[in-house]
Order: sequence, then structure tokens, then C-alpha cells
Amino acid sequence: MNSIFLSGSSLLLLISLAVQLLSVAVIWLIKNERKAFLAANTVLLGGMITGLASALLTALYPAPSGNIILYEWLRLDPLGLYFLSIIQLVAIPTIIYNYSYLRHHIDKKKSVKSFVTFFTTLLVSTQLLVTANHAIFFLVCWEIMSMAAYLGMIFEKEKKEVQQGSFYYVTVAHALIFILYIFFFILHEQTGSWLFSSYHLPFATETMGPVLFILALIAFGIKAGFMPFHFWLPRAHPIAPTPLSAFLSGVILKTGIYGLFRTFQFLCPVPEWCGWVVLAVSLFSAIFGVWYALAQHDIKRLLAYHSVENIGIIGIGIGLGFIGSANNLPVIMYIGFGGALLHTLNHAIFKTLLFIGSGIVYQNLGTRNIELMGGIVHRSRYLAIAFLIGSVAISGVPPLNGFISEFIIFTGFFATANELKNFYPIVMLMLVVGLAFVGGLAAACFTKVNAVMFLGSPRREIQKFNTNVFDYISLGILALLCIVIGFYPAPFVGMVNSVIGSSLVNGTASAILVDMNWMYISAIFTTIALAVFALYVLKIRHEKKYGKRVSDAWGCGYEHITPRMQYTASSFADELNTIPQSVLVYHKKVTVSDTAYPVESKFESHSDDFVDTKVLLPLFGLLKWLIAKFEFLGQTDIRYSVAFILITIIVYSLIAFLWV
Amino acid sequence: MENVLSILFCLSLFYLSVTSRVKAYVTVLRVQGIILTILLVIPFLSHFSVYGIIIPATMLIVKVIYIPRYINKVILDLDIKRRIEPTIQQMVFLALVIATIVIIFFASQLLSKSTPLNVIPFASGFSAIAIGIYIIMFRKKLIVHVCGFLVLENGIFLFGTSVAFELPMLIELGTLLDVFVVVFLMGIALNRISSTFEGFEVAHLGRLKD
Amino acid sequence: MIELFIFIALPVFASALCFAVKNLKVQYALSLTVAVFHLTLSVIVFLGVHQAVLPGFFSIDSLSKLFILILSNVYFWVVLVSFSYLKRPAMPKAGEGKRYYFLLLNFYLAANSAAMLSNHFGMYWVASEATTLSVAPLIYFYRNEESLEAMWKYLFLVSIGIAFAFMGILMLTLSAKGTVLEGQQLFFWEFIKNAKELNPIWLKVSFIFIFVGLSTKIGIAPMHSADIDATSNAPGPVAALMSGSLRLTALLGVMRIFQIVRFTSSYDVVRIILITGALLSLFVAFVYMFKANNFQRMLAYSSVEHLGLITLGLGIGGFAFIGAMYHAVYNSMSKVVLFIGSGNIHRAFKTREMSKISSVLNKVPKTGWLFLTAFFAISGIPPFGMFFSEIKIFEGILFSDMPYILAPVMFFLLFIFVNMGRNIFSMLYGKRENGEVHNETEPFDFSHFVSVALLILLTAIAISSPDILYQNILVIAKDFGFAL
Amino acid sequence: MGLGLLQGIVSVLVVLGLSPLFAGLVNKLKAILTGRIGAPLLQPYYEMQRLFRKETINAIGSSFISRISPLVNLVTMIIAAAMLPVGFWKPVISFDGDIILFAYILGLSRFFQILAAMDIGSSFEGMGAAREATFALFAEPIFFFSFGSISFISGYTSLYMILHSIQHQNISYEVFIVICSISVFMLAVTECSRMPVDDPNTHLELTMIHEVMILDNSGLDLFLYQYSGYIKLFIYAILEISFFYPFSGQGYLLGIIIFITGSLVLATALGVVETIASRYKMKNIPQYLLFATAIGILNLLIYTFTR
Repeated sequence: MNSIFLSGSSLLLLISLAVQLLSVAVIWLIKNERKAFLAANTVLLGGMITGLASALLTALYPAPSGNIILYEWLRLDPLGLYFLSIIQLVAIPTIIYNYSYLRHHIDKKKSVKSFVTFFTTLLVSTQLLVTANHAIFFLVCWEIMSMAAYLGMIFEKEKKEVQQGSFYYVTVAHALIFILYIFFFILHEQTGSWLFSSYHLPFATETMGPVLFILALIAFGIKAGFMPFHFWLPRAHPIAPTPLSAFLSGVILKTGIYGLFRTFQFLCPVPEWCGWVVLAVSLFSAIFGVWYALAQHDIKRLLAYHSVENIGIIGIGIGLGFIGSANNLPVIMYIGFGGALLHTLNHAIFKTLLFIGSGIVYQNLGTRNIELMGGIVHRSRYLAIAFLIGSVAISGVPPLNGFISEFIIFTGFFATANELKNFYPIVMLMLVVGLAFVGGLAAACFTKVNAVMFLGSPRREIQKFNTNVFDYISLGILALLCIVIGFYPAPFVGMVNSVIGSSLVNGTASAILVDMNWMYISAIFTTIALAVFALYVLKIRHEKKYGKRVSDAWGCGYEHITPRMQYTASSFADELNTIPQSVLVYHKKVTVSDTAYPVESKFESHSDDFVDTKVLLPLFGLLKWLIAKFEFLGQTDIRYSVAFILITIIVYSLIAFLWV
Repeated sequence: MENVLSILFCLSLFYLSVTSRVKAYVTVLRVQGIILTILLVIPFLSHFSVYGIIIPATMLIVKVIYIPRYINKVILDLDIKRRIEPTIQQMVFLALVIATIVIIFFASQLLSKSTPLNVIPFASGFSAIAIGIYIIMFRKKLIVHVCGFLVLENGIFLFGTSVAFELPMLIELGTLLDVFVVVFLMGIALNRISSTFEGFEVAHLGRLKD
Repeated sequence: MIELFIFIALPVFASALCFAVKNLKVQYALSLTVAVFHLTLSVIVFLGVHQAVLPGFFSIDSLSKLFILILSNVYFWVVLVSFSYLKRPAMPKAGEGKRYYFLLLNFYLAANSAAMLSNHFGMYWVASEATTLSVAPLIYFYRNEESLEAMWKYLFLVSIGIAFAFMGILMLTLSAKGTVLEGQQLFFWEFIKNAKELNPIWLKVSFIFIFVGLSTKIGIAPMHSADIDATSNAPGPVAALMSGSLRLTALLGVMRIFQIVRFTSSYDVVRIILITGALLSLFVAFVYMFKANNFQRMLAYSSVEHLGLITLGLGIGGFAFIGAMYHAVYNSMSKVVLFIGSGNIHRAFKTREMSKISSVLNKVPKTGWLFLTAFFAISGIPPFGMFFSEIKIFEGILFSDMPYILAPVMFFLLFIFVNMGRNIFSMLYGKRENGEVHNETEPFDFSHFVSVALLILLTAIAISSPDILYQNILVIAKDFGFAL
Repeated sequence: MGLGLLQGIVSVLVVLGLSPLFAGLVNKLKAILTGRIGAPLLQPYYEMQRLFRKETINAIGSSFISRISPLVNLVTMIIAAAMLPVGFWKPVISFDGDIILFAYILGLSRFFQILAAMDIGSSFEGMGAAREATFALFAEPIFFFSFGSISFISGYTSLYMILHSIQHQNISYEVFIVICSISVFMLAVTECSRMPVDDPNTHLELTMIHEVMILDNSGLDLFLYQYSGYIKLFIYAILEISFFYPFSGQGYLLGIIIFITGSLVLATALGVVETIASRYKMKNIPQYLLFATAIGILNLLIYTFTR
């Protein structure tokens, strides 16, 4: 009976899940679409908040029975709890945003019942996934999660791109669960148990170790979107409805990371090559993910590629941790895993923020192509500010949360180099420069996005731009989180530290993360903020005194500049994209007037995904070609069927009698 | 005695493979039915029993009298053209048949070394099955397909007698009944087909493509 | 004796009565009562409350226990849904077909029960041929060209196949020459008991003949075509009956002979043959799904796929065998739901071509959602049963002596799932031809009730995984010599 | 501690106060080298004073970004300055890993400057912004290579400690210092938009990088931009100089002397370069930067093969 002990908080968690599921019932029971939706969404929100509360409670007061609940099916260990709270934290603003997003659809007489159903299923299954302790249960949650995401994704199924993208997504999702089957079968076969809590197969002693590791890396790598397996992301995320794509990019990818951490738990200590593999893949993903992003004009596609980049950064942290565990250096494990975990949280926050922001823009302008945007800041300043905050955070620029996690990872490089001398410093220095380079690229990309979307003057006439309070609430929550983690990282780092200490480094405590002079950083950032504010006040004074006015910008001969004169996203990023042209599959088309009389000149560029266009599509074509060769098997002429009987009997007899 | 009858059976098969008239098929079926009946009767000549005679009697009724007449009736009703339309020349077909029969005889010769079995009825039954399949494979007319199926059935019976194998009478009758019903249903289906498709060749059965 | 009466004689009487009584309602009531009796008895027998002893050529072992339960379960639901289906048939011309519908259904039940309960090869043969005969006219229910052609092909090809199976049986007797079994009756257990003495050559040959012959009925490639035609042109309930129980009946014959072979030296070769057939079926389904256009045909192919999986489980043995048994159970139920749904869709759209069907969810929402759910059930998405049975099969394959089989199997299943999904979604969603999408309401009738009930049952069995079922399957596995 | 803090604050003030002077010094020397008398040393002060008194003009269609960007620029520069050991005094801000913060703080200012430039919505600023982004991207590795390598050798990750730990007895350090100083010099030239990367006093929009970004700013904004530009130049100068303290940690007086002489020398060097070198084509600038990076990599090779 001890195994079904329910600590109060975990009971609360179960209740919250039940409440969330209740919303499905609500939406189907109430007839009036609008009322039903409002009620259901509120119920969902309530359940989610309860869930978050319960998660935090469980984190603060862990239950004596090790939080094994429900016949060891569910377990609330610190790692799972951490991811659980990330999910709930991000889900809350998303649900709030639903109020405004889905209302548009209801106004357009479009039924949202099914979408809400699938969205709720997705949320619940994801929460169960990270708390699952039973492998089969884990798989069930995983599959339900993928399918619910798929069903939600085809909300606007009339569109062609939606069908294509969802097709990609579901194929990949189904393929990877097959890999997961094998992974867990082997684990089950080795340990004779289905329970996560009883999986401890030290890599070295395990003959199956490498196989398990590779399987996990592929399966979870696909889910997380590491570089060779990222191809489904930029197709799937743009087409999903905004709340879903936000949740997909913010959280669902993280389930892959969660899986990697679990795998490490099962196999630790891992040999060093695992670390190197992860590092290489991650650095590759980070650099080229952001570089692809730089070449995109579809804002959601761009953000999807940025997810690849950030997953890469997280992966770098994990790789560092692996190396640490291989050399038995808890310090490095702390720093690496700490950076990874914290960046997971941060990325979840600012990526959701950015997706919701871009979703609002998409709703109003009806396009995702940033080349047609601009000047939105004059329509809705708060949206612009929120998006700016998100961009600063995602480019890892101080003083926001993105910087904190990248800072930890940087420190990790230096620490590794100092701990393990000989050739490590060079590699680490390469990584340092690589990560710095990624940061630079990200900054370039997001200055581009911000400037082209929000600043300047509109490139296409904006008829209406209306936002409502729910948008601002959800954006506000997320932006606030970015700021808080940025300015006051200490508690969050402490949380991460405790997670690692209790569930990843089996006991060896180290305070390296905690005493990293976070107070210094908070102080500096606060100073920056205060100083800017003070100066701003002074500036206002100064303007009062010496006057200020508005006038045309310097037109270099034209009496005033037109919106078409603005720098476009293509031209902004062109110089950078031409460098890895072949990898990005970066095409540009320049038409300049070479006659004496200037005619219209054009410059346009776009980039396809390498894996997608150069590898997968050809392979798929080949498959189709092969299959066409075998269609005779489907014929229905009776004479052939009879002939088949005879032939089959002969063939089988040959097998039976000539088999050696 | 058995062997002689089996050889006769084989001859009927040869005849099948050269003839090009539908009627001939029916006649051959009759002949085969008679042969089978005699084969069934033989064991009971020595020790006579009422039960033993039932099966040959049913055989006689079903295979010799009823089915051929039924087929004839179908042919007349639908006035099927007398010629079977083969899809390959008769000579090729004959060659094929001969080759098959030869192979089968050799094969059964080999097999008879491992288990005691009287080769000739066995082999001729077997070849009847093969040729029934051939007839279905290389003829266009559905009625001919039915005949091919019946030849196959006869082959199986001969085969059964050759392996000296007695089923309980109930089941024996059941098998016969089944065959009978199958043919009956096929006849009905043919009627339908001829009324629906204005013709009854495989060519007409091409709707179920996908 | 009484069991025999209820299982076989009662349906026969019922069919006779149906011949006499012309009123459809009375026929319906009659068949329903028969079905209820049948179901109750088979449940009782399955639960072991009552040890059944059958005379003559019949007997009950754990395998037939399970299969007859599946049969009567499927049959019950099908009969239940039949009336509402007959009331509003998809095709106007079906009037003539209605008259014989219940008659044939009852006769089918009798024949199928006989086949499942028989412990004698000859009996089995007669009974299973009888099932073919009873189903063939049902396929011709709609009285149109397609169904006629389908019926012809089914009747013809399956009869030939059965004939080959008969050859196989004869060869089994040959294999018994020179053993204690010579001249004995063809009882299964006799053969299983002294399988060792049987002559391996003839045993192998007879297995091949029986397997290939019955494949026409099971729908194992490449003998699947007639079966596909029949299933794809039969009315919904009949199709459900065929994929739910008829194919299993044929599979039973293969399993019987396999059970004999299991204990001989020929086992290794024979399982290679089984696995070849299974993989071939998966491959055929995989190929078809890329160009599927007729949705009922697609479902028929999915039956081919799943029977292939079950056969694969048989061939691999061990843990996969248990998975296969579970798969048989789950497959029968989800197939019923799917085919009932497809029947409704056919009725609503008057066509089976997916290119002509769209936005089912708007036209017949209840059916649409149930169809979607059933699709997920059939393609092994949790929490439905197929997920668990497939997992068992996969694990069995992975830890069998030929794990590499898993790769093609997973590949095929993946693309079958994806393509089926794509087609079904293009059917369920999307705009109508005239562009506008307006939601219509659909009355909640028997078919929906049945589907919901079956889906719930499916999930319940999967999640609770009743111990009695597991024990029974374990016993079957032991009979097949797969000690776990 | 109190003393240390005092020193730090003093050094920040020194930077703030003297940076225009340094700029003036560079210009003066340049003028002399090119045989002109040139503007007086204190010219930058005069200009700033003039600008301070002018009214602020914002371009039509510009948003709050272009209002706060100059402030952010100045603040970040001050913070960066507060991390530097001027005259070898302990800076205000110094903790493990502050080189990362240093680099990223500069990144913050760049981020806002680019945004502000794009905010105007004119193609010139856009051009400048794009160039700035691109070149900055290539400039970043230079910093990390040079300082990262030293930090790996010294084992410290704080600017002050790194520079503090340089011992000139160790020969490998000598080589290091030389190489690092070269690459940092090139970095400084890039970041502070001097010749040969950028020409501070051309006024053809198409050829400018940094100047064109602030083309439409005036009055206070321009004042702030220029001031932070001066500070930036001086910061890099200090970085450069602080390689050359002969022996660590003793004698503030000596430190100050070296500081002053060092800045003189550096100013001359800059002047010389600006006189003899001519501006590169835009296309060639990445090569130039990669060259600087390559020097940084050289560091590593030496580091590995001397051990």
C-alpha cells in the first residue's frame, strides 16, 4: 500500500489533471459555441494553475514516500517535476492567449470544439509524460501527445501546406515511436522491469550500452529537432494554429530533451565519446539552425529554425555534462546540465512569447511573410515592446534570461578547459567561439526580424490592427518571466542546482552553480536599467529645455523617403547568407536595370531546407518508383490469382525441400 | 484395375487439353464421374454393404447425372458459343500439359520410395488438379472455368482414393454436397453475369480495379 | 450436447424459420435471440463456469474457446446493427437481398461455429466450405455489377483454395502412413499426440497445401485478391463479419496444422513459410496504400495487413504468439467498428471513392468521429488495444531468433499508417465540391451505439487486461509449445 | 576593499573624462603626420558642447527605439569601462566570467544601435545596420580567441585577473602578448570604425558603416552616440595597453605612467595606420577580419605546442 501513498500535493496534481480533462466535457456539453468555449477554456486555465501550484508545492515539500504515486505509474522526481512545471508555466499564458485567438475563429463561424479537445489532450498527455514512471505508460502518453498535436495541427485543414506539413509531422512522430519501442524493449529485457525507477544500467558494464545510447539519441533527437533530424520542424510549426505552434516549439521539443536526461539517468556514467557526439551534433544544429533562420522570411518558419538553434545550445550543455560525467567531474556536470536545464526553461518562455507575438501579427495582417510587414510599433507599442524583450532574450543579450543560461554554458567551457588540461582547451575555445558566433548570428537575425516587422514604416497598408487584453496578459506574463529570470537569476539557478544534485549526479553536491556571483550580475543589470531610466528622465528634461521636433529623414536628393526605399529582410541578411550558400540552398534573384533608363529593379531571395529538398524528397521519390514496380500484386483477374496459387505452392515447396 | 482406370482418366485429361468445344468438356466430366464411381464401387464388390453403396450412388447422381446436365442447361439457356476461347494455342497448351504430367509422374515415383503409395492413381489425380488449374488459367469462358474447377475436384477424389483414405460417410457426403452447392451457386452467378454483362468471359469482370 | 445444440443446431433452425417467415422484423428478432444465446453460451464456456463436452467430431479447447467467443461477439454486434442497416440500404436495388439476409446470416453462424468447434479435419473442411457458401450470396447483397463480380471471384477462388486445403488434408493422411495413425480418423489431438512419427515430407507438403489453400480465405498474399474484392463490395455488416470472424475461421485451420507441425522437425521450415506469407501480406498492403482510392477496399487491405501481423506472430512464436492472439481479439472488434462506419459513409455519399468524398465530419459528424477513432484504434494508437498487442508482437520479434524482421515490419506499418491516415483525413475533412461547409446533424442510431459500445469494450479490455483472457491465451501458447 | 572600490570609481571617471581627449589626440597626431596643423586637442569637447545645446530632431516614423538607443549605448559603454583595470587599478566590476559579460554588454549596445538605425526606415541606415551586423559577427571571434586563449593559460575568467596574471618572464607569454595585441588592435580598428575598415570622416553615405547609422540623429542623440563612440575607442585602447604592464600588481604611480605613455603610443599607432592605410572595399572587410581571427588561432597552436 505504500506505493499508492498520495502526498497531498501529488493528489492535487491528479485533481488538476482531472479538472483539465473536465474542460473537454464542458465544451461538448454546452450547446452555444461561444459560451462553451469560454467556460471550457476557463476550466482548463483553472486546472493548469492548480497543477502549477501542486508542482511547486511538491517541489517545496517532497513527500516522504519518494512521490511514487498511482501504483508506481506516476513519479514526481525532481527532474520530472522541473519539466512538469516548465510545461505548466508555459501552458498558462498559451491558454490565456486562446481566449483571443479562438474567438476570431468563433466569430468566423468555425467550430473550435475539436481543437480545444485536442489541445487539452495534448496538455494533459504532456504533463503525464514527464511524470510517467512506467515505460508502457510513457509510450502511451508519448503517442497520444503526438497524435493530439497532429489533430490540432490540421485545424485549418483546407490549406494545402497544412496537409503537407502535418503529413511530415505525423510520419516523423510515428517513426520515432517505433525507435522508442526498441529502446524500451531492450531496457525491459536487460532489467526485467518496466519501471523507470529501476533502470540503472551503467554504460560500461552494459553490452547494450552503445545501442541504447544511439537509439535514444536518434529518437529523442528527432523529437527535439537536432540538426540532421530537424527537417519536420520548419514544416510543421508554421502551419499549426498559433497556440499550438507556441506549445509545440516551447514545450513538445523539450520532451526530447527530457528523454535525453532520462537516458543519461539510466546509463550514467556515460563514456566520453557520447559527450563528443552530442557536442558535435549540437554545435552543428546551433550554428546552422540560426543561419537557416537568418535566411527565412516566413516568421513562424524562422522561429522554428531558431528552436533548432536553441535546442543546439541546450545540447551543448548536455554534452558538457556528459563529458563531466565521463571524467567524473561533478563540477562540470553541474555547470553543463545546469546551463542546459536553465536554457530549457528560458527557451520555453521566450519562444512562446515570440510565437504568440508573431501569431497576433499574423492574425491581423493575414500574412507570415515579414517582407510585407513593418511599422507595427506605431499600431501597437506594447506588442512591439514584448516582442523586443523576447528577441533580446533569445539572442542571449543581457540583461535578460537568455544571457544567464548562455553565461553558465560559457563558464562551463572555461571550467572544462581548466579542469582537464591537455587538448581540451583548444576544443573548448572552438566551442566558445562557436557559441559566441551563434549569439552574434542570433542577434543579427533578431535585429532583422524586429526591425523589419515592427520598425520603420509599413511596407503594405495595414487596414486594421486590433489586439485585446488577453494578448497583453499572456505576453505580459511571459515578458515578465524573461525579465525576472534575467535580473534575479539566483533562485532559478538554485532550483536547477537542486534538480541536478538530487537526480543527475547521484549525490555528490557542489555549489558551483549557486556561488557564481549572481548578485553581481543582478546588481549590474539593475544598474543598467536604472541608469537608462534616469538618463531618459534627464533626456526628457533636456528636450523640454532645448526643444525637440520631428522631420523628414535625409533622403539623399529625394525630398522624402518612401516605405519601398527601406532595407528589406532579404537585403539585410544577404551578405551573411551568401557565405554558406550551398548548405542553406540559398537562391537569390537580382534584376537590375542595365539600360540607360532606370527600370524597376528587384532583389528577392529564399532558402529551402537541405535535408528536406536534397535528401528526403529524392528518397521518397525513389520509394514511390519502386512501389510502382510492384502494383501487379493488386490485380484482381481471377486467372492470375489461380496462377498465383500454383506458383506459391511451387515456391513454398522449393523452400521447404531445398532449405538448408 | 485401379491403374487402368487412372490411365483412362489421364487420357480424358489429354482430350480436354486438345478439344476446343465446350460440349466436349461436359462429356469428359461425365466420363470422369463414371470412372470415379467405378473406383469407389470396386472395394465393395468383394464385401458388399448397404452403407458402402451410398457414397458411390451419390457420386453417380451428383457427378455423372446432375452436374453435367446442369451445365448443359446453363449452356443452352445462355446459348454460349460452342467454342472455348483459349488464350494460347492448343499445341502449346498440350505441350504444357504433357510436360506437367510427365514431371508429376516422375515426382510421385520418387515420393513413392519414401512412403508406400500406388503411383498411377496418385499421379493422375495430381495431374488432374494441375490441368484443372491450367484450364482456368488459359481459357476465357467462365463456364469453362467451372469445368476446370470440376476437373480439379475430380482429381482430388481420384487422389483421395489413391491414398486409400476413408472419411466417415457423413463428411464424405458433406464434401459432395458442398461441391454440388458450389456448382449450383456458380450456375446462378453465371445466369446473373450473362444478364448483367451481356457475356460471360473474364474480360467482362474488370470492374474491380483500383 | 446442449452446447452443440445452441452453437450449431439453433442457428440452423433459425435460418429455416427465416426461410419460412418473410417478415423482416420477425427475422431480426429471431436472429438476435439466437445471437444472444450464442454469445451467452460462449461467454459462459470461456469463463469456464461450465465445462463443455461435445460429441463426435466436435470438442472445445482453449483455442476454439477464444475464437468462438470472438465469433459470437462479432456476430452479435453485427446482427444488432443489421436491422438499422437494412432499413436504409445504400443501394435501392437491395430489396431482393434483404429476404435472404438473416437466413444466410444464421446459416453462416452455424457453419462457422461448426468449423471452430470441429476437432476433425474433414469436419472442419466441410464447415468452412459451408461458410464460404453462406457468405457468397451475402456479398451479392446489392445486386449490382461490382458485387456480382466480387461474389463470383470469391466463390470461385475460395472454392479452389479450399480444394487445395482438402489436398493438404489428404496428404496429412499420407504422412500418417506406417504410423499408429494409419487408417485412423483425422482427429487433431491424435495427430498432435504422435506428431513425431509423422512422415516429415508429407507433413510439410500438407502444411503448404493447407496454408496456401486457406490463404485465399484468410487473405494472405498473394492469394488475397478475391478476399479483397469480396470484403470491399459486401455491405458493411457483412464485411465486418468477414474480416472479424471468417478470416479467423480460416486461420484456425492453419493453426491446427501448424500445431501439429510445431512438435516435429519440420517446424523450422514451416515457420519460415508462415513468416514469408505474413511479410508478403504486409508488403501488399503497404504497396496498395500508396494509391488507394476506394475506402472500403483500403479497409480490406488493412485486414490483410493485420491478419499478416497475426500470422507473423504465429511464425515467430514465443511472446509474439501471445501478441498475435490479443491482436486477433482486438482486430475483430475494431474492424467491426470501421466497417459499420464505412457502411454509413457509403450510405451517406452513395460512393466508395475517396476522391469523391470530403468533409464527412460535417455531413455525418457522429459517424465521422467514430470512424476517426476506429482508425486510430486499428492503427495501434493508445489507449486502444492494438497498441498493446502490437507492442507484444514487436517485442517478440525483437527477442526472437530473427530480430532483423522488425525493420521491414516497422517500415511497412509506418507507411501503411501514414497513407491510410492521409486518405482518411482527406475524406473526413476538407471542403465539399460546392465549396461551402455547413454542419448537418445526424440522428443517433444503432450503428453509432454499437460503435461506441465496441470502442469502449476494446479500450476496457486493453486497459484492464482481464486475467482470464491472459490465462486462456497462455494455455493456447502452451498447447502450441511456447512455454513462457 | 573601500580603497579598491574608490580606485575603481576613479578609473571609471578617468575613462569618462579622458576618452574625448584621446580621440582628439588621435586626430591631432594624424593631422600632424599628414602635415596639417589639425584641430585642437580639445576639439571633441567643443563639438560635444555644441551638440549638447542643440534641439533634438527625430525622423518621421521613428519610434521609441531610436529615442532610448543612445542612452542604452552610453550606459553599456560606461558599464564596460567599469570592468577595465585602468592604470592597473582593480575595476569596480570584476568577477569570474566577466569577459563574457564584457563582450555581451558591447553586444547589447550594438543590438540597440542596429535597431535604432533600422528604425528610421531609410535605406542608408539600413545599409549601415546590415554592415554593422555582419562585421560585428566576424569581429566577435577575434575577441574570444585572443582573450579566451589567455584566460585558458592563466586559468582565470575575469579580465582583471587575466591581465593581472600575465608574467613577462615566461617567454611563451611574450609571444602571446604580441599576437594578442595585434589582433586586439585590429579588433579595435574594426569596432571603433577607424581606417582601414571604416572612415570616420568621409561623408559619402554609401561607403560608411558606423557613421551612416547615426546619419539622421542630431542634438543630444548625436552627442550621446559620439560620446559613447569615444568611450569605446578608449576602452579598446586600454585593453591594448593593459597587455604591457611589465610586472604585475605593484606601484600605482608606475601604472599611471605606463598608462599615459601607452595611450600616447597607441594614439600614434592609430594615427600612423590611418595615414598610411586606405579604406578597404566592403567586400574585403570579412577577409580582413578572418585574418585577425586566424592570428587568434595562431595563439592556440603556440599554446598547445609549447607545452
